[in-house]
Amino acid sequence: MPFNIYDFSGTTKAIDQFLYAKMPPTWAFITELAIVGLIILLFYAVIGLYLVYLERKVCAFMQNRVGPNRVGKWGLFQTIADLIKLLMKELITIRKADKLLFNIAPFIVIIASFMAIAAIPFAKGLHAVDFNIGVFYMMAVSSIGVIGILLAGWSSNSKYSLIGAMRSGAQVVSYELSVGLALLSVVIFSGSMQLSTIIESQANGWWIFKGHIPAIISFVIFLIASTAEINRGPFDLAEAESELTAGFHTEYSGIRFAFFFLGEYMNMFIVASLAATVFLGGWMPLHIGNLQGFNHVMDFIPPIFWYFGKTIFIMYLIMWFKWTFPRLRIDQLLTLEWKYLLPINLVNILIISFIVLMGWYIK
Amino acid sequence: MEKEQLGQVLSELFPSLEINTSQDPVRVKADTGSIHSLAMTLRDDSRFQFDYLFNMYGIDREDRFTLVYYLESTIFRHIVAIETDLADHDNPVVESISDLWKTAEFQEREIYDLMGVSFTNHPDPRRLFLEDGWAFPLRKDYKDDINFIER
Amino acid sequence: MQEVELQDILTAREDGDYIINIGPQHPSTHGVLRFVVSLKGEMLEYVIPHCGYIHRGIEKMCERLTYPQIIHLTDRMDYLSAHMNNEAVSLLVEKATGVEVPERVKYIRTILSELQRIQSHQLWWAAFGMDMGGLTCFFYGLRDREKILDIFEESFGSRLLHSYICPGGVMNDIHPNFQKRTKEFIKYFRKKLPEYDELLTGNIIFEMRTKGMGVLSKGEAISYGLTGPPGRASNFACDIRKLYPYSAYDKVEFKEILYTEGDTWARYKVRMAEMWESMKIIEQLIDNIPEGDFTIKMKPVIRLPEGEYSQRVETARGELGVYVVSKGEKTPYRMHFRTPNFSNLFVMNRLAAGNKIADLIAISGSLDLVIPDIDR
Amino acid sequence: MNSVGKYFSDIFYGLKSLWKGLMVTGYYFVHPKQIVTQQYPENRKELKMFDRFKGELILAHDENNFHHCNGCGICQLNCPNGSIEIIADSVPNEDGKAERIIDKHIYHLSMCTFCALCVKSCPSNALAFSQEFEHAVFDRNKLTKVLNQPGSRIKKEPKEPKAPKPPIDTVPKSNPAN
Repeated sequence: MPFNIYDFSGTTKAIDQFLYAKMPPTWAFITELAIVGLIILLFYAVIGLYLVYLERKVCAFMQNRVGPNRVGKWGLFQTIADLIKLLMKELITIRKADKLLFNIAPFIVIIASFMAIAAIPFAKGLHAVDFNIGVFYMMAVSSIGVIGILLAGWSSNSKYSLIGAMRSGAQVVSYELSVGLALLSVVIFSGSMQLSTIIESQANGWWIFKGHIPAIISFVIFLIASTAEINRGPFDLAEAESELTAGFHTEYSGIRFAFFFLGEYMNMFIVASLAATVFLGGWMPLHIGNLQGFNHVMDFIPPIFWYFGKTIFIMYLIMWFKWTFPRLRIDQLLTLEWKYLLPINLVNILIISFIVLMGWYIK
Repeated sequence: MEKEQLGQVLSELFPSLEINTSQDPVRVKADTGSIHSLAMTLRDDSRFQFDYLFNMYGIDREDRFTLVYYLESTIFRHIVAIETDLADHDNPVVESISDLWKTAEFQEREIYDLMGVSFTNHPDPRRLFLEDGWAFPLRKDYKDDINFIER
Repeated sequence: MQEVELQDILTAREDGDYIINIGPQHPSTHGVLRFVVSLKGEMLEYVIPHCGYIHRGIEKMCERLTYPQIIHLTDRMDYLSAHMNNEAVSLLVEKATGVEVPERVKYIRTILSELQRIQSHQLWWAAFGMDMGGLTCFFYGLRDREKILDIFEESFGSRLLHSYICPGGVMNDIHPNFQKRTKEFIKYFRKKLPEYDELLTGNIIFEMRTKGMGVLSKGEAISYGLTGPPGRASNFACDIRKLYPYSAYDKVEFKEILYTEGDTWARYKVRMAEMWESMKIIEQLIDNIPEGDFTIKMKPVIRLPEGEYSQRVETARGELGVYVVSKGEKTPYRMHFRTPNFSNLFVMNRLAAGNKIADLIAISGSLDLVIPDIDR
Repeated sequence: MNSVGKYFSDIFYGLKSLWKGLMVTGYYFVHPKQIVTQQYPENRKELKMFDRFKGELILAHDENNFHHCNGCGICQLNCPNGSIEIIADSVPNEDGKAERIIDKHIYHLSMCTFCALCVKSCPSNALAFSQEFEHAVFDRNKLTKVLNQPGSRIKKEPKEPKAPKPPIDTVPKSNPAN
């Protein structure tokens, strides 16, 4: 079996051929689905847990603390211990709650983020599916999550939860627009919605550098809007622990709460990896035009490290925002979207279209 | 205004009042029925302008209740303490001054809650801290066999 | 006066009100306080504060305790202004018995009060930042507060409830390190306080959320008896330190911070400026503490002559009044505390009604309520 | 045009103010030396409370198991919460006179508010505060302590003029044996 850290397509192809040679095509397909599903599930759990750990460490260092340091070396197993605790906790059933929706809601949230992970290219040839409408798919799938939040808030039979859910609804509906438009700017640049094509188009430089100022504006807007879309501080109005105690998941406990919690962190990971893929070249190493020597040096670092490096950098930015800024109020949140982000975004897209039409960007 | 001057003006205006200027602040002893009109005059008269009610409390003197109002003028910075005796110890009632000072509304609720002095014309005559049906703890004859430890 | 149930009042209002309880267990009421709020969407229609969850009957307990014993109860009213509360009772007893305390005591008391004020405002800043959603503020505020608490602990052996100022002086002399450490702290905090401004004050989100929220005019502030920083934010000059100086406040120069806006932002700015002023006061006094006794000999059993006495001091939250009716016994016949938070709480409905639910949190944070002080 | 200018200056001013805040948290993120956390159970050895720290009340015993308490009960009178109870006995001394000695000095730690009135009022400087701060127990009854050690006796001072009372922190300390 060929294995190459720089290009996984050989490996995946070899596995594919091996399975199809041994089994009838239907069974081979099902086996492939099972393998991919299992890998994503494992990946999901590990990444989710260690994102929580990362966040706790980052915020601790920003706040002059050391963070978790009791379970394992540097507290590395703290979140695993937390998970075990959450698994063993009682699932409290709420009186007069809508039982079916109450139980389904956490799964909707987690499935939405699960589906989005499928389309992320981690390295060359390392992705589950490569849609030709990848960007659109990601947008569509990640907005399913809000249905889970709305259901959770509505079915809990709690007033705090309901307010949180309604806030979340208003917020996501508005900010989807900005996220979509910001992504559209790169789609215009690269002329494709397929994530692999977008990455390939950045072989001679990332879009954030090639696209002049409009691309940087798009990137900033994407960061702000996606932070709002995943309900993270300073836009965490749906949870707003100082106002609504815990917002839409006030009444959840045990593993159901853990699903919401995990879903939130995985959404952050997805948003960060989307930003990394679209604006910072995904797994594509840092290349500058035709500087062969420099590009070769950069190529020595395997793409998977490039990918995770960029994703962690963007996640760090999102965490940095959360632990610095006070929370916005709901009307200010909507003002920010409709008065600032959306008009700027529209003008920005107009400029980008013009630039692309005239061919003024670095090809 | 200085204390003596304040006392003089007050006694000219209300000859029936018992005014004691030897203490700090000036103490005025008023009739229970006239407390609202006296307070209104003190607040609105341009010579006094007592616009700041900074304290009021009640005293259970076993045979009667005494209410004390402390007024200050934020313009002239003079202070007056108005005392009034509620002779009926079983059913003390006095007119509320919460329409003159907003803070009186809650001070009076506290006095009602802990002292059992009722205020007429009060906009929200509920107890403040304790449950309904609880005895009035700041009265001298208050007994609580469970929580009260005599030493 | 008939007893009216809360339920009657609520049902008497328009049907279909969306009532929610903020508290008694809620992250941003900072204690067991309950607001019953009625919502229309995000907008508040009215706010009814409910207190009494930690009513301990301190006024009744005082009727059974001697004056030195009362001191330790006053700590437990406004636990963030423990020194000022102790000082109020001590000053009253000294005034009533006609005792003049040594200059050294006056200086120590003033320095302690100002240190306590800084400490209280630091905790307020920390909690206010947290209420607004900026959790990092909480840790920075507490980190710097720890330095003051260490100074307290070294000198008086306790961090929060000191019972240190007593009738006739202070319990024991200040620690030899006290002056050095206090000066070190001021040097340190002069560097850290601008950081507070960078993190929160200048922040555009914070400005948007506080400016123009919960405006109270001067007349209303006086009518509601709003004192302390909230009162001064409405341009109501109510600083007892300036109006009726006690201890060593007549020997120091400081500004009474007054703002005219009367909104949440002004209440915030008043406290930030007061921290600077408090540091100035301490710097004027810390090197000039005169030598002498830390206490004078009081009689073993202190009896106040018959009469009524009052004493007002400025705590970190406003005007604290202590009122004693004495019958010449060793215990007061009636003791009343006019506490600043009691008056400051009930302005909530006036300030918050008509604003959004997030503003309720910001406004109650800017009033800086300490619940045991309301309930006593 | 003015409003357009204001629109963009608002954005610029807002971003600048946000950047300022980010710099503060960013500074601490890259300066882990400024961390103030204390690792509590690990630093038990180095953790020393201040001399005046009011941990719990003790009756100072010297190395020969002598204390200064004569059971006068002034601390009990002065305690605002009733956390001190004194059980005293009357025992004839060498001269045949009845003398009051202490049988049990009972201290309810759970009721104590550390106001230090007992230490201040003690006429024979027998009481002091120890620096012990780990009071947690599983049984509430364990918080009721007998301060005089078994077999301890009052120290007889030779008759001399009464020395001035030293401040609290210089009162001799002994290890609380219980």
